[in-house]
Amino acid sequence: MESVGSIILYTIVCLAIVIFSVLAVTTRKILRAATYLLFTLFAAAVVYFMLDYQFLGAVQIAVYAGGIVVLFVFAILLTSHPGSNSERLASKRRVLGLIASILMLGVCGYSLLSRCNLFAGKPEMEALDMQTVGTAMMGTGAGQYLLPFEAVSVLLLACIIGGIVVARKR
Amino acid sequence: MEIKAIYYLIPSLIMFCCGLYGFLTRRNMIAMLISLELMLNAVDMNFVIFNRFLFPEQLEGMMFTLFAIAIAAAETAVAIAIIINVYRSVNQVDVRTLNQMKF
Amino acid sequence: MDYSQFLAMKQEIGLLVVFLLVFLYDTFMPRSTQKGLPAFASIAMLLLTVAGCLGCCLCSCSDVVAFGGMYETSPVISAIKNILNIGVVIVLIQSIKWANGEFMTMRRGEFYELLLVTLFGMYLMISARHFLVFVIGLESASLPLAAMVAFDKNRYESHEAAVKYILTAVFSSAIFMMGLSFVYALAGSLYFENIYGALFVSSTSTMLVIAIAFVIAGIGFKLSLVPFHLWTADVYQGAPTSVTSYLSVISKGATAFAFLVVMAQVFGSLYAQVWEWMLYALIILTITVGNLFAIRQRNMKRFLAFSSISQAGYIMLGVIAYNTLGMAAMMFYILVYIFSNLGAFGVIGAIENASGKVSMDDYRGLYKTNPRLAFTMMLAMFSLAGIPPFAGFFSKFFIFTGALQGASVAIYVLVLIALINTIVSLYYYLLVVKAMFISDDECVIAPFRSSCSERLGMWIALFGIMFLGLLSPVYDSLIDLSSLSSIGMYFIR
Amino acid sequence: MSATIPVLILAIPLFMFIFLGLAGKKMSHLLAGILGTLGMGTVLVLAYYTAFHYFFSGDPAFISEAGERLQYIVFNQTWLQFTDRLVISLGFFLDPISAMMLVVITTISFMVHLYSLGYMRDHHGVFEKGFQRFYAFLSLFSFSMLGLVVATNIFQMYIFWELVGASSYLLIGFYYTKNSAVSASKKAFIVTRFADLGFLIGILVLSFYTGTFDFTSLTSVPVEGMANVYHVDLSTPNAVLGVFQSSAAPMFMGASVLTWALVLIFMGGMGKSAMMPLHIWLPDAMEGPTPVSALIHAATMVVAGVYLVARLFPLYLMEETSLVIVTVVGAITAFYAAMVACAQIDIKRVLAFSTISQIAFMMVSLGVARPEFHEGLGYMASMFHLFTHAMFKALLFLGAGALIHAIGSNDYTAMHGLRKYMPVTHWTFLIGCLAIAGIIPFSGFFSKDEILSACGNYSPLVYVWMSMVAGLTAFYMFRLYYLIFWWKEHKIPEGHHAPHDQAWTMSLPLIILALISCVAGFIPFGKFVSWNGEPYDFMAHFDWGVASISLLVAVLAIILATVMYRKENSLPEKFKNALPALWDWCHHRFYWDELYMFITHKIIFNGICRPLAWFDRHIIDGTMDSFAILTNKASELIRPLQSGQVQMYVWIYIIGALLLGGVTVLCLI
Amino acid sequence: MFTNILIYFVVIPLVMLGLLALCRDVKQIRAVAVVGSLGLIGLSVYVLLEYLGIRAAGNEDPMLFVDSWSWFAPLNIHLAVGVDGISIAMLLLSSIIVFAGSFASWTIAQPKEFFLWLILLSTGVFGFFISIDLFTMFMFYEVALIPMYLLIGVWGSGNKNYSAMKLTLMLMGGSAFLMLGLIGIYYHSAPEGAPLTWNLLEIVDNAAISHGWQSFLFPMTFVGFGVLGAMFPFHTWSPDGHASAPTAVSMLHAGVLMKLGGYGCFRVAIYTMPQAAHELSWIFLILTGISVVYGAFCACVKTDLKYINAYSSVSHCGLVLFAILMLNETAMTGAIMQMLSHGLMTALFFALIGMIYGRTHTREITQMGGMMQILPYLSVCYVIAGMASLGLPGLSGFVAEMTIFVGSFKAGMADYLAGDGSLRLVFTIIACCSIVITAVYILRVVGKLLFGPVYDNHHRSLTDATWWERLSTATLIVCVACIGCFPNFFNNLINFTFKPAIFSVLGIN
Repeated sequence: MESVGSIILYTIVCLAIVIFSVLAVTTRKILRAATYLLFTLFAAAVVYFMLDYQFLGAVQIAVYAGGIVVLFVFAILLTSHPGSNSERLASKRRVLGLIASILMLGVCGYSLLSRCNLFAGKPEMEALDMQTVGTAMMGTGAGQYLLPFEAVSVLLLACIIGGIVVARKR
Repeated sequence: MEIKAIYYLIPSLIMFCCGLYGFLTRRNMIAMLISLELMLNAVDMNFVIFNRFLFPEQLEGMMFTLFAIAIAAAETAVAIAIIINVYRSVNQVDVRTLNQMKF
Repeated sequence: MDYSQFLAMKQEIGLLVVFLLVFLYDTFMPRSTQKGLPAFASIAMLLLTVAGCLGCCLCSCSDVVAFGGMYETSPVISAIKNILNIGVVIVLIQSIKWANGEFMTMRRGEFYELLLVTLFGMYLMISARHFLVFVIGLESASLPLAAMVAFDKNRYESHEAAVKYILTAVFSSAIFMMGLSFVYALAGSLYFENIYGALFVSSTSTMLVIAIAFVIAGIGFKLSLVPFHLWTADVYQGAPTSVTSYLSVISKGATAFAFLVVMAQVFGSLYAQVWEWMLYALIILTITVGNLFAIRQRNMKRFLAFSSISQAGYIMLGVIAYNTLGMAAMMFYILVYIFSNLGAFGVIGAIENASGKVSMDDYRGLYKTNPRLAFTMMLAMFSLAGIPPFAGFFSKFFIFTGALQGASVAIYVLVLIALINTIVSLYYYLLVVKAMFISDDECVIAPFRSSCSERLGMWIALFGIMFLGLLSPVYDSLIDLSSLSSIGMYFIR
Repeated sequence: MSATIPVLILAIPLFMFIFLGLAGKKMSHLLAGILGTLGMGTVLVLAYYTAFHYFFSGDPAFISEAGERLQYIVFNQTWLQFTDRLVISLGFFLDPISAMMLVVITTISFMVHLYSLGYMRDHHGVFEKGFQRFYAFLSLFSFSMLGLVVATNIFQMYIFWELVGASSYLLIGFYYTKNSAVSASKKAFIVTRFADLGFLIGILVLSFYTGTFDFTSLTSVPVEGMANVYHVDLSTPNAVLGVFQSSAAPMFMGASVLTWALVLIFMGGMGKSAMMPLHIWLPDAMEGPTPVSALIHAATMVVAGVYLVARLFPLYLMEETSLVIVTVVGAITAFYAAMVACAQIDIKRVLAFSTISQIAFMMVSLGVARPEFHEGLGYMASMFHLFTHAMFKALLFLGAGALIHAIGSNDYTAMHGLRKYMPVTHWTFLIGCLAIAGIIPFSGFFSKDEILSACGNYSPLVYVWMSMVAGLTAFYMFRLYYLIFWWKEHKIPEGHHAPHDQAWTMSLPLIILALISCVAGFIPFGKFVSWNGEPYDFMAHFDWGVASISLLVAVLAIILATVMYRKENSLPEKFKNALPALWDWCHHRFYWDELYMFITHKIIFNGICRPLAWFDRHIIDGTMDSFAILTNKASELIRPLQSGQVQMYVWIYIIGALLLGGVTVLCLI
Repeated sequence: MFTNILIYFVVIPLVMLGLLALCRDVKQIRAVAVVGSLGLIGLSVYVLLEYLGIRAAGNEDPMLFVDSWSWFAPLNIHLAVGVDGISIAMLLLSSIIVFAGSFASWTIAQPKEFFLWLILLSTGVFGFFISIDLFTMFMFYEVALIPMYLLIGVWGSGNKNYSAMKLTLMLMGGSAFLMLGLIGIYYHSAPEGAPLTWNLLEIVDNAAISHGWQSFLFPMTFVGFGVLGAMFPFHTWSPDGHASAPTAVSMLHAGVLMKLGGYGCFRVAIYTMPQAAHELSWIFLILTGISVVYGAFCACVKTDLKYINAYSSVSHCGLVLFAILMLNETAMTGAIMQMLSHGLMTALFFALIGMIYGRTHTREITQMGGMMQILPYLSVCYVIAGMASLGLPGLSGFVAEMTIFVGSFKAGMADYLAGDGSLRLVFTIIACCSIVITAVYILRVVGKLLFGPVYDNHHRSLTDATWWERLSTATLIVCVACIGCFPNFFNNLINFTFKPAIFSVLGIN
């Protein structure tokens, strides 16, 4: 049995996720879309907090909201003239998009709903401390993630190089 | 009332589908990227929710999300670099004009 | 915390050393010596390949699992990595001329660095026994490639290709990860072994099927299986030729093997029930649609893109075969495909570098002006079409033989469809031969002398085309390796 | 008897063919002609020797103690072995009829060789183009015909049967620059080929049941009085005995299999012997040089059908039906050909139809022969007529050839009144006419009379019918005779030589043949040839009643001809006007050619071949092409998939992935 | 490996290929071609004599000179060679036609490339005939197919692009079915537990292909080879292909390559799967029986010489397959004889047509006439070829056809009397009719083309055959006559294969 507060919080967060997602993809102002994205990401971070993954929520805010959205904003400012980028969708495109997303929603929704163990409540979990996360990140045993950690660093390096090469003027 | 896993999953799925819709319909490439971010974020949420509700004793879902955020950042960076590059070349970011190569 | 486990990753570490060397050369060597970078990178890669092959032959290294089951290496995995290395060496040699071109001056080093990172990503994909590692490998193999596709800044097509590639790639990885999240929900783990164990005992559910479909879609995107293939042609056409050739053989070969590993080690217990039929449909679609599109292409690179799509369908026969014979045949097919396709791309690249022509119409009468190039191209085409005595024939034959081992009538029908499709593919390969040899028109490509590196690359490819099939030890050793490999244990129908 | 001479009989003509064919162009015309003639002369001597030896030596191999003539295989070399028992051999078979045929063939052939030395050159003595080729072909023909008659088995016969067909083709088409000759040769070959199809199937049927091709085995049918004569061990599995007695059972469409086999084999004979309705090639075959007509299309090859039936006569005896068919076909043909012969203008055509009619006589004779009627008189009569006919018909043809050579035309309208200019030809021709008309004492009288006797024994209807034909024969021959040699001669234009008799090379054969025609009737043929080998005195079977009646008919017919045609008068015209339809039909040979043209061109060519060819190009090939076209169309159809719009790509991607999963889910549920 | 005589059938062409690559001028090329093909003739004659010697000594093995070298051990693929009378006959045929073909292409343009491809093609042909391993057999089969594309495409005439492509694709289509059939045979080649094998002899010995699989694999293999054997309705590549091909290629293709089809049908489809052959033969009997008359009828209306011959080939090759399907010793012997005979005489035909075409630049018989007066040598050869084709005794066509008819009739009657229906019988009789139709179209051509008045006065200045043309045609004529005159030699040579109880399973023969 959840506390009323958490249920209210849950409702707000869920509504935020749904509404801002829809708005992010339907608004005709690109900068607004980025803003709605930011809100959605914040809402996701709240969900992480609600599910007791505080570290993850922090990362979400830091990386996504702090990094990626800023990147978007820069990019939008670089590529668009203010006010002129309102766009009118062709209805055919919209129908196609709707078909695909509703189909997706139906298929995935059905498969989620058909799993009865998803109708269980939140089990108890030990509070996740930073030590555990840190050990898991640096360890080499089972359930530990040194290899992905190293690998993702190579990936990030490559993406930096790639980004620079592509973005460089000549 | 108990908040079940599915109550989290459905918004996440809606987010995913919104992303999908946006990706399929937006003309601005950056808007498409925004939609993509929604999709990726929805996947991340899925992992976290599954981890928390079904397998709380381990951290795999959470760790996956952690790395996925990093990957998403990298993707966005490269994609934005490429889009800016295109913008330099053709002076716009409308994806429908990029159809020189077809058939 | 046992950091000695990194020693298990000999090949990855070797590759990173090469990467580092190239990086250092690029950063610290004086500008005058920068032209030596391509050759330097090729030689370094060659050394790595030789070392890898020697290591593979000399040490009877056994299967090693490291990082708590996240990483595995075994003789057969080393072998596929070596095969990829061979391909990369050829690509590097063939691209020397292009990389030394005027406009590459600013990003010569980056090209090699990115290429090596993508190769590293492919290594990870092959060796991964945990989906996180796999995803990182997959992303490492595609994100830098997007940058490489965009390398040719003077050409608009390059930009367009890069955009198409990056957008679809990221989308595809989102779908892939969606599938993974479902798998995770079902199995509670992302370790292959654990998932296999969990799925082995559980019953099939809708979620599982959807998860498998998304996983196949995600990997099928890289393999360019139909209908996940649509980016392929545009990207191949738009990318610089060297990148295209890299994309068409190395990326495809690595992903194919990784696909087999994932399907066997993760979803192995569901072969007959679920994904055999998915793959069945995909193979038919891939081969047929690839062929149908290839028929009407005039741009050589685009043409080879569609040809590579249909070739991917044939490669998948090795997966659907689901036995060691099929696995060995698939590796052999990849090897042969590397040589054949690189033979063709070598010619295309040489001609593009010399004259800028990539249209099949420009190839008319090529035999009269550049007989050797035309001859090389023809042999490559024959090999791709599976004409004996060239290697392609053997690889096709073996992959069909693999697919038919103990097969049901349905698989016979599949193979028959594939075989009938070889006729269509023969048709368009012969169109190229026709243009070069039979057409009476004046050739617009003047006679020219290709550079040493290009010729060396083509010679290596030719050598492979001619002798890979005829010399049986290659195939025999692949069979030995795969029959010993631990993947074989998963082949239960 | 050693095999040397028989081998030489076959080998010399073959060698001459190859030699003249390969080296002919290198030698002079005359040398080639002389070589060919000498070769044939040698064969003539050898064949006479062989026949003489066979008939008169008294060797126990040839004649039994009881005086029955035996079959003797001089040699028999395996040529092609199908199975252990089914073997095609090439051999040399001696029995009364083959010995007789040896004589006939070599005689006529030699005469023709000799005659051609004169005939095949123009009035200035210049040899015709292809003279060497002509002799080569003549040698080939002689070889094939000799091989045919001495065949030890039916397949050897078929082999040489084909070869004579081919040499006939080559010789008819000798003047290959003339379109008419080319089409005539083609026609001859194809018509006989069609008949040979029947022959072949007949052989197949026969050999399937009997398991043998050998004449010895095939003809060792247990007809009363035969087994002991042919000394065949009836216990051998090859013997036809058991087979057909037990296989009388297998029936096919209402007739026994044996009947089918025999009728089909007879079909081959009909083709070669120009029986209705397969006769149409023979009149056209007259496009060949006249000596060729004399040799092939009068004396030798065309009687091969008769010879074939005679050869298998014991088998035919087993099936009454088959003999009746032979009789009916023969009788109809005889009458038809005689009618047509009355209305022809081209003298060679008259002779050709006369030939058809006479061969039909032989056929009828074989058809009516039964052991119970005068010990198979018909068989002997047929062979006798074959012999005499060969002589006098060759004579007539060679005579006609002399006329044509002299005049340069085949039409009697261009001739008239030649008896003054060409006495030798005239007299020999007259002898020929008398012989064919059956005037005593010329040879035709005896042989034809035997035939009519045999017919009379068999059935009065046949007898009357054949007598009528005999009368017609006399009529049309004398019509021809008068039209050529009597009437008023044409004016000789200025500067032209008057027609005259020919060189000795041409006259000599005429005279020799005329002599033979005069005396041949007195040969006691029954002593030599009979259906079962037993000699018999044929005068004992000579029916003077029949003879006198037939003589009377012949004389009446000649008188009629004399009245109508001795001088130019209006009688023929009146007759023609009185019965215009009859004349038209006879003149146009009852429109058989038109019918054939209709069938071959309109039905087979336009009705089958062309539609088939169209079908092949458009339907079959079209289907194959349509695979390609469909592929192209499909390629065109799916082109929009690759629209260049990345969002469409992704849309297809996601729909594909969902379908892949969704359909699998649906299938699993 | 090189101690086995048979391997030299592949080695010699390969050496020729190497030498040709080194040749500098046309004389050297000709020398290599002639010497090489003479060597091949010598080799095949030598093998023939050796073979007869060994057989005379009482050796009863189904194949002689058998040898096998492991190639792809994991799949048990060997390079296995061995010959029996049939293969030797085919080897002889091939070497003779390669020889004649070399002379027929004496003055071809781009000789080096031409001969390279031609010899590559013959490598495939020889390799196919000596192989008894299904894999190598198939490999050589395909090696023989693909050079056709370039040979027709580059050196052909008329609508060559279309024809070359069509021919290649259709033949490859056939080999698609074939490949499936062969792999299927491999997987059922041995009883449960025993090692699988590609070796024909072992497969036959094992007789392990189950009945159900036979009825699936037999049609695959038969159709696969049947396409090359110009079986109705898969024959349409043949007219177009032949019409466009250069002389030597037509010769080699009709003379040898189409024989691969018949040979394969027997050696692979029927030899390994007799039961299915027995049961399913009726389908193919109908098809091949139709081929026989259909081809002949079509040939009657064509006016292009090469088309006429191509359709005639359809008819004759149909007869080959037809006879093979009779599953009876005599008919099958006849089929092989027909292969020999058709190979030689069609090669002769195509050689002559090429030579005439080279002079008149037309192949329309309506555009020509009276060639006998202008080109007597070629015309006489043409008549001889025609006579051989329509089955004149003394030439090869006759013996082959007669053997076939006797055998088929026997099979047909046996069926009929046993109450198994009259299909075989009816089709035998229909096939017999082809001898008449053949006569019609052959004589039509001979009459129009060679005889009659000269059609085009420009043709009067043409010159008759040169020495190399004479040599080429004379070789073929002598061979045609040899078979026609001494058939029993060939009969015995071929027959031996059918003697051992291959079909004892069925109680046939």
